[in-house]
Amino acid sequence: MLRYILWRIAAMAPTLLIISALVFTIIELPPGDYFESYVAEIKAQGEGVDMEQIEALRKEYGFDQPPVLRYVYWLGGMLQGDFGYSFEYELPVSAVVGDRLWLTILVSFVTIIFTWLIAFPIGIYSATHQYSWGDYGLSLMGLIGIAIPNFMLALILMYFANIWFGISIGHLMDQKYLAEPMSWEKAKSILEHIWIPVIIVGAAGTAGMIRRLRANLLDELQKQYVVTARAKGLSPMRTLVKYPLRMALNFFISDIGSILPAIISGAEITAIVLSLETTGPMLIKALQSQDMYLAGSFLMFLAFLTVIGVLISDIALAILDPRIRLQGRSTK
Amino acid sequence: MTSGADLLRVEGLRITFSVLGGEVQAVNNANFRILPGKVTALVGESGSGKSAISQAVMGILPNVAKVGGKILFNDPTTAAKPIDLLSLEREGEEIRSLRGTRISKIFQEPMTSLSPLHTIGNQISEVLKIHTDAEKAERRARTEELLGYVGFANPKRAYDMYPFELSGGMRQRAMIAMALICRPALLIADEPTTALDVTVQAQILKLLRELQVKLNMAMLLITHDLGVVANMADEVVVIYHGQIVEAGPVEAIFRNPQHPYLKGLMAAVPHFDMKPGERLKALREVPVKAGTLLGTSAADRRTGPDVLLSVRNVSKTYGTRKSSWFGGGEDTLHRAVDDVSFDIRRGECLGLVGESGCGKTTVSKILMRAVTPDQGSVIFDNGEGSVDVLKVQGDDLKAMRSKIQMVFQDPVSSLSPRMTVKNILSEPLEIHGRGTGKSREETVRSLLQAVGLDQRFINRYPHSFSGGQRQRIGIARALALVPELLICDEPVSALDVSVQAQILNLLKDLQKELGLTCLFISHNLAVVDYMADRIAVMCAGRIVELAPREVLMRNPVHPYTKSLLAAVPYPDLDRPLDFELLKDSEGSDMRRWGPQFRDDDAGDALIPADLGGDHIVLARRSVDARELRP
Amino acid sequence: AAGEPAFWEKQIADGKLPPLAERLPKTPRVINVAAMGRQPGKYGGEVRMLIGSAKDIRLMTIYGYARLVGFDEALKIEADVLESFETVEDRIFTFHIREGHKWSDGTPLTSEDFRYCWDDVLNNEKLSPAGLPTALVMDGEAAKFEIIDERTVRYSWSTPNPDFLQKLAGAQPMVVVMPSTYLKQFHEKYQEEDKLKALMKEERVKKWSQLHMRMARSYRPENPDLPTLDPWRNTTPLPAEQFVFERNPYYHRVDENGLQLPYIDKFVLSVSSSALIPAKTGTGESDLQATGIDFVDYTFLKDSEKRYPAKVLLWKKTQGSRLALLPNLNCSDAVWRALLQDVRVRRALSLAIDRTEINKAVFYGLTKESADTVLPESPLFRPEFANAWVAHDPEQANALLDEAGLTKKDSDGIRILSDGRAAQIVVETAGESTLETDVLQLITDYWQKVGISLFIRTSQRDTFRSRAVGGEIIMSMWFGIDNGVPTASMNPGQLAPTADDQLQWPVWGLNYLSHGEMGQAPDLPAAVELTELLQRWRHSAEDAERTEIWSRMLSIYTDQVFSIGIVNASLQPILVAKKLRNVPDTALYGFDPTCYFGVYKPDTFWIEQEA
Amino acid sequence: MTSFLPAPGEPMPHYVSTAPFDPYSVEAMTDEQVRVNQASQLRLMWWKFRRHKLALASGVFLVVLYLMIVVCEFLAPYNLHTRNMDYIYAPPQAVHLFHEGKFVGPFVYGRTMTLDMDTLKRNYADDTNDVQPLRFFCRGDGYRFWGLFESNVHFVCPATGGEAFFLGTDRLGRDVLSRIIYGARISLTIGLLGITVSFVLGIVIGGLAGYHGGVFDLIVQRVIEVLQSIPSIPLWLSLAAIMPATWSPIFIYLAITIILGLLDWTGLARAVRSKLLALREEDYVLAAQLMGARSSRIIGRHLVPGFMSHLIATATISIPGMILGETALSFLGLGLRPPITSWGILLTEAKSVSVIAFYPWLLFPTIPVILVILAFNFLGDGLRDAADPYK
Ligand SMILES: Nc1ncnc2c1ncn2[C@@H]1O[C@H](COP(=O)(O)OP(=O)(O)OP(=O)(O)O)[C@@H](O)[C@H]1O
Ligand SMILES: Nc1ncnc2c1ncn2[C@@H]1O[C@H](COP(=O)(O)OP(=O)(O)OP(=O)(O)O)[C@@H](O)[C@H]1O
Ligand SMILES: [Mg+2]
Ligand SMILES: [Mg+2]
Repeated sequence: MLRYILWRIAAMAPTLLIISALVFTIIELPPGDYFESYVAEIKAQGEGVDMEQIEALRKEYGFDQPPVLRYVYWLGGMLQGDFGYSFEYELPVSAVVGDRLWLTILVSFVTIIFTWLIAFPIGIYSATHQYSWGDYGLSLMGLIGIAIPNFMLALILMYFANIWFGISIGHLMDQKYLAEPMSWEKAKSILEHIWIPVIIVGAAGTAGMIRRLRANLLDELQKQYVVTARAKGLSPMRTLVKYPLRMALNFFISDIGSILPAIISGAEITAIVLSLETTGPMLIKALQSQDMYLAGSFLMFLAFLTVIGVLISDIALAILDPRIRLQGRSTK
Repeated sequence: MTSGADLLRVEGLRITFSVLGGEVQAVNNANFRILPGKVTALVGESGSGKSAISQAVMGILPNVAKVGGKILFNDPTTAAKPIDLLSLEREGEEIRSLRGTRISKIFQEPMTSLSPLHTIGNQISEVLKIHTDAEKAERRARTEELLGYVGFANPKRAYDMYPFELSGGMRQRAMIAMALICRPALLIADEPTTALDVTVQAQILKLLRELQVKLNMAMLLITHDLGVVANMADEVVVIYHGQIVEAGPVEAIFRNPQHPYLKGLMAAVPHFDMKPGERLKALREVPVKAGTLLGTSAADRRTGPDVLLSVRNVSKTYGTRKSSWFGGGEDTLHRAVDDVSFDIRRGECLGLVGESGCGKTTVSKILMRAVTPDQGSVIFDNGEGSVDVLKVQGDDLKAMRSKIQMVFQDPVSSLSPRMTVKNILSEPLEIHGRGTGKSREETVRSLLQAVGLDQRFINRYPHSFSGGQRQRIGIARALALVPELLICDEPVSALDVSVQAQILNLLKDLQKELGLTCLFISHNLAVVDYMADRIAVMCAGRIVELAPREVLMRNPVHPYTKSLLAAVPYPDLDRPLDFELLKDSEGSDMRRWGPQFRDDDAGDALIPADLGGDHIVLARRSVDARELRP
Repeated sequence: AAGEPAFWEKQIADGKLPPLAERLPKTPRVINVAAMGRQPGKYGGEVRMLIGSAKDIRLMTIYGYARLVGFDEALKIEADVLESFETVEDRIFTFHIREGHKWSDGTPLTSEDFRYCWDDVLNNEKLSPAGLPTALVMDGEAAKFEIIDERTVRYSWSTPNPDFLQKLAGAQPMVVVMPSTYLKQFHEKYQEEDKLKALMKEERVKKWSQLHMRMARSYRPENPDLPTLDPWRNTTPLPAEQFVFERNPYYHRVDENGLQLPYIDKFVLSVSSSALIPAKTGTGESDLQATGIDFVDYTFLKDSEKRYPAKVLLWKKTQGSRLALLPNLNCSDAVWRALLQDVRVRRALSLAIDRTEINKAVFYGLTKESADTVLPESPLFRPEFANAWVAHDPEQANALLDEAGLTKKDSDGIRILSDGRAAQIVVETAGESTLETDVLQLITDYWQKVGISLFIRTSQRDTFRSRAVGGEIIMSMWFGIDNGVPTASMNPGQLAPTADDQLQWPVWGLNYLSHGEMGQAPDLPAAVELTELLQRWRHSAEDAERTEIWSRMLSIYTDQVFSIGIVNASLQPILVAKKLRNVPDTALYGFDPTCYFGVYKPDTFWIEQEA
Repeated sequence: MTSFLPAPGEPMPHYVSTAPFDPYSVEAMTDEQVRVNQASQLRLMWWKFRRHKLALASGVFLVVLYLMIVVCEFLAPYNLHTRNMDYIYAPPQAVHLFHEGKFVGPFVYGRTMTLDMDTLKRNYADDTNDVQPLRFFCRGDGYRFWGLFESNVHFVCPATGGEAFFLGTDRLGRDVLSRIIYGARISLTIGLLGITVSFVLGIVIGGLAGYHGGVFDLIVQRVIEVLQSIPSIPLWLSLAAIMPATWSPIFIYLAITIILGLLDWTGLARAVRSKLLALREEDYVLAAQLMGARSSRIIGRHLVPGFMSHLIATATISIPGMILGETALSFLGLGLRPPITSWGILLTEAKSVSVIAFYPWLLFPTIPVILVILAFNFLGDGLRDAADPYK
């Protein structure tokens, strides 16, 4: 097992390399570059720009060099912990990202926990009480959650949260706390605001999870080993959790790798609508304005999360199911 | 208080299963009782509702079942009135507090009854966790102790093994341990020893006996092995088609069988004194129109070299995990098959018997190329040129697959749970492109008939069959392609003697008419004796003795073979097993074998010694053949 | 002291700040608030505002509108930071600095600051790799810069340079003065190398020029330490989601009562996504909001008046046309190019549009149907410009198209081009709101009736320019001329091909911009004439002549329908908190030339504190 | 029947049943059993499916819906682009049957609009004197049915000269109901294409990787890792940027959906793979192998069915994602554009708070979305049960 884990970690390096090349290509793909979009934006506001100044900047940042070289520089920089430079903010990427990263991770984790806390009990309930009113009702709720597009849910929740509870529109906290250090008040304000994005982002995932958990459990509930467990006198709940649920978790665990990235990128639109201080809006903005190193570093960060997630998922899968762990050794 | 004297009293029990297109009446007005500390045996035809009854007692019938009647349980440890188990809430507190501790069950199919994700130790000790306050360490200790009792050579290692790493018999023993660990007042044993070789079986029976005496444990023993019944039961209930046809004390049943079904059953038992060519008397004889049934003429089968399959020096080692997972590479190795060589001759039936867990299934899987051996060769030659089974690829492999077929030891897990019987049986035909859709359905129906299954079952899924029915589906599937070599791994273990007779006769007929070659693995020595031309005896991964049937039965040389024969239970009240004596016999404990058979570290390797007349026994190189003769 | 803002009380008491009298220039600029028809105010308070991105802090530079010279409300140039200035023939410009005028850090503003900017920044190759700003170069001749004395500087050319003062007064002003005392520490000429290195490291830049550029940027005041002359100065460094601007203690304007402007102590700018700004504005989260909200939000904002103490004003936008279709005369499709260069086609397309319906459906009838030209508020306005080819006359349009040779039609009634294709025009739009696409859908129907089919394509704004230059765009929807209220002394460049972002003639514009190095010179007579008129304007020093040139150009531009204007004088909602005083009820709203609020002097806005 | 059992604790008598015994006897089959006996597996599943009423209803609903999108020109009272400048942002109109207590058949009241110049709000009031009976199978807006032949017959039209907007109108005075009906065309078709692509890929690739394991699995796993690492939004942005400008919006959308489908299989593939990694150790797989079955058969017939519930659940749950996928695209300015419409587009048009506050009827398109999603899910439930041998 240890050897397997070490081996898997080693295998991450080439994967990340390939990903970095892909990411770079994706960012390079759209025609034009940051300066082009910068000029466009400035001009859209009716202001003038000095094209020669822009040309000079372009040289400054090596945009006259072939992409391959820039890729190598970027990669080399990243290996040394230098994530490049944001043109838009004229700051190193690491300085730009700042707090946003932590807020993103906060929102994501709260969302994941929310999803699980809701989805697991409901999924289990739905499977064990198939076709009961509870099953229908909860499924209905979840499905409605995914049938309404995120941005609309965001608008609706935001609007009514404002009208009914007087919560300020959008953002992760009242804006007066933005620059302040963490305090009780600030935490309260975050708590007041965070539920909206969490519900919105979590809604789709929760419903999906409920339905899939239910389906997988329904398959397992009939198996003979469940009968054996019942015959031991195990209570229905404990039986369920120890045996069929563990079996049914297979799908869930195999997907762990993409949960965090999925939540982070699924939250992008919501984050834009709600104007959250997370990385989502910044990423989209960077992509749109082709602030490439900023976008690139974000994407690499997401990729890194994914790769780690897949690793965790593979290891967890092996822990979960001995048949997978001992594959190739036991039978063949 | 009179009623206090029955531990379990079943009155007017009715069980119906609703299936698509109607209902199946599995049990119809069954009445019987079990006295405390006594054994009631439930015997009957396969599919007659025995397992259903036991499930009803435990309250674990599937949702599609409807139950009627009364099951009164009178727990001797509590002074309360008898409880009607059927009136209890399905998953309620009350019934749960009985399950596992007061009433426990050994399931018929040990493989599927165990969760593949948990070690057997975990699953067994869980019972203790639910019902006792024992600490973790204590639970482990008690579990290991019991694993030792049920015949695990290395209980510590076994504790951490997963079910799929165990042989069929070992799983069954794990199942037994699970049922016994809380010392129940009533043990329901559904075919508890079918996967065990006779020595281990004897050991288990002895253990059950002891517990019965020591703890006043009563037992509902469901079995097809009338030998076991004769040795264990106090009262016998005979069930046929869901109806009890005869019941009474064991004496009465064995000495004075009355009902035609019971008489037929008694008659169908294979015994060692059968004359060559004598047929078993099945309750229902299904005439086999082999040629037409299976679509191939037997004539062209008879040609070709004498040896159909030749196995040379195959070995297979399994690495066993250390209990910690970060243990890296230093696994301990376990030799499941150790330098095994033998030939299977064209048209013969080679019997393979041996201790549970000695590697029989592994050998058979190697022949099928389901398991790759570490070394050795397997050559298959049916006259169309010899093929190396372990190397063949592509179309040749596919062609070979159609010629060698296998009946799996565990019938449940070898049937796709989401395919109907029709699909399962027609699948091999589809794969090899035999026939049209219509003709395939025809074949399926005749196969069903041949193995004695009702046509009505054609659209049912495997889980809705009884153990024996499933086993027959497996047999039918293996026969569908009319293979040249059929490997049967315990093909009849779950069948009552009458159906068993029917199946054995079928195989015999096929053998005769089609020249079917057979490798027949079984623990039931009488059955092997009836079927086999030659018999190989395996112990601890090696073939210790191989000889023609009569020779082996009359003149066994190897101590292990001898102890096997000594442990056979006879369906005869006058020939009870002598448990005391058995304890003293050598069995599979090599240390107690004579020095000529022992593989000491002396560097004096064991080799197969030819005693002449096809009789081979594994002995030391230095030992003279004559010394081996008794 | 009397007239001292409470905001500074503590600092003054601590001795960190000198008293008001010492902070003000000897002759502060006195704004007579009452004379403007407003109410002189009181100190204090904070105004919250929402911005769409951190870059929008530049709005404060525009709103603050402290320039060397600036426009008054009538768009006449007057001295502001400067005490006074003199011009000779629009060639020689002499600037007088106020005595005792100080930067926001208390260092004095002197001619050294002009010199530093001229010698060490504008003429430094590393800091200005692109050379001098165009407004400082006239026909290839750079300005002559002289220091007359400590408080007087002079810029001069041999020919008139009418752009010079305009540029200094612009919303995004040309920079000719910089806080030299502060900036010298970032200049290689004045700073020791290792200290410079240390500073570069601290700011994480690789070159000192980058360091200087970053620290000296005044238009987008990202550097809180940079001394400024504006009424408010930024106190929040990047990156941030909220920026606090506080009053400049050394600001040079006072009201008639001797109170130092600005009245308002603080501006708090919060960054929000642009989509949220209307919603947040409507829920009382902004005290003064113009950016990020549009006409379509009016109903919602108006509704919020019921709940929040705010009122919504409607100002008139200065654009020549709220929406205009720009036929790309340089598109690479030869057939379309020929057609679009044919004035009859452009006129026909314009005539086919039912502007009344658009006005009614989309703008509640509140805009004016007009060609893309100046607004009545401009002295250059003439009704015939506005009415050129705007009547809804499909018949004439059909006739014109027939005349242009598009006589054949296919079964759907769409005209057939000379090469056999159907006459389909793909109109591209940046489509940030549905307004563009809605109007385009209406136009689709109108054009259908004259046998032209229209397809809408929305694309990213940033690729527009390059694709237009590349000729890929046949027609686009954008807004009309930027400055709809020009005076004759403002550059009429927007009417002639002068820039590559003029989507009706990007290639010709590029040619002008690159001094003939790239693109192509216009060959269409009308466009050529516009270019020549522009040249004449640049060399004229006479107002009368300039007015005449403007008229001529406007006449050509509208008659030739170089851009198909739809409606103009559209309205911009402005949300103002009830407590905020002195915000004019009606006004012109635009970047150029009114600098949004700028010319209305937000430093005179004040907050009525409740008792 | 009486019990032969002795009283508790008493010795057991020897009981022998006297019922007649014939080992060959079989119970006669009921007609039902005969039918079941002869049916094919598909038919059996259909019988089981039929028992699930809600699933059946959902199935019927979906079939009707898909039939409807064929004839939406006929069903919609107006054309997709018909505008009425006098009825901008008109709220839904109620259909009445009785006028002043008299039955007049379905009709709507005429309406008058007043524009409040202060708030710039349009206020509509029913004019109860103006009864406008609805017409059925009537002539209205002309259209070209499937681009083939001209027609102007509609199922329902407003009274001649009148208007009837059952679900209100949008900012250009277009009938929301008609747009919803037209929108179904795109929403119910293109998105499903993406699902199909990703499902086929996911099952095939995941199946092969899980079943074969080894090097193939290793490579597939790395590819999945790479693909999963690229979030969809940047991809959309890049793809949209490089799609040729001359492609029509619907084609671009189709292309993007398919490309997304081509990239979206990873999650499913991983789930399939890990499940198969476990399932392939089952004996029945071995049995099939020993019969000589090819991998495709083993995966398709033995392994995937064991995983059907998960697949069905995943499919039904990804349908909303596909129907609404375009909303995210449109949000970034990349989605479908007029003149085409879909439910997603209709919804994105309601992307400001003022819509929720003033024109909530523009949110109506969520209702068909919800219904379709529910229907697909219940249908999925029914299919699952039909395929479940234990039911
Ligand atoms: N879930 C089910 N659905 C439908 N029929 C069932 C189901 N379970 C069992 N049956 C039927 O009920 C009958 C009795 O089955 P049961 O398992 O009790 O037999 P058994 O006596 O234990 O046989 P065996 O000795 O072969 O195990 C059989 O005909 C079987 O086909
Ligand atoms: N997958 C596996 N991993 C580790 N050990 C295994 C595995 N499969 C079998 N073994 C071991 O190999 C030995 C032989 O097993 P096999 O199944 O061949 O026994 P068997 O002779 O068929 O016994 P039985 O009669 O009980 O079925 C056993 O000790 C078993 O524990
Ligand atoms: Mg059974
Ligand atoms: Mg075995």
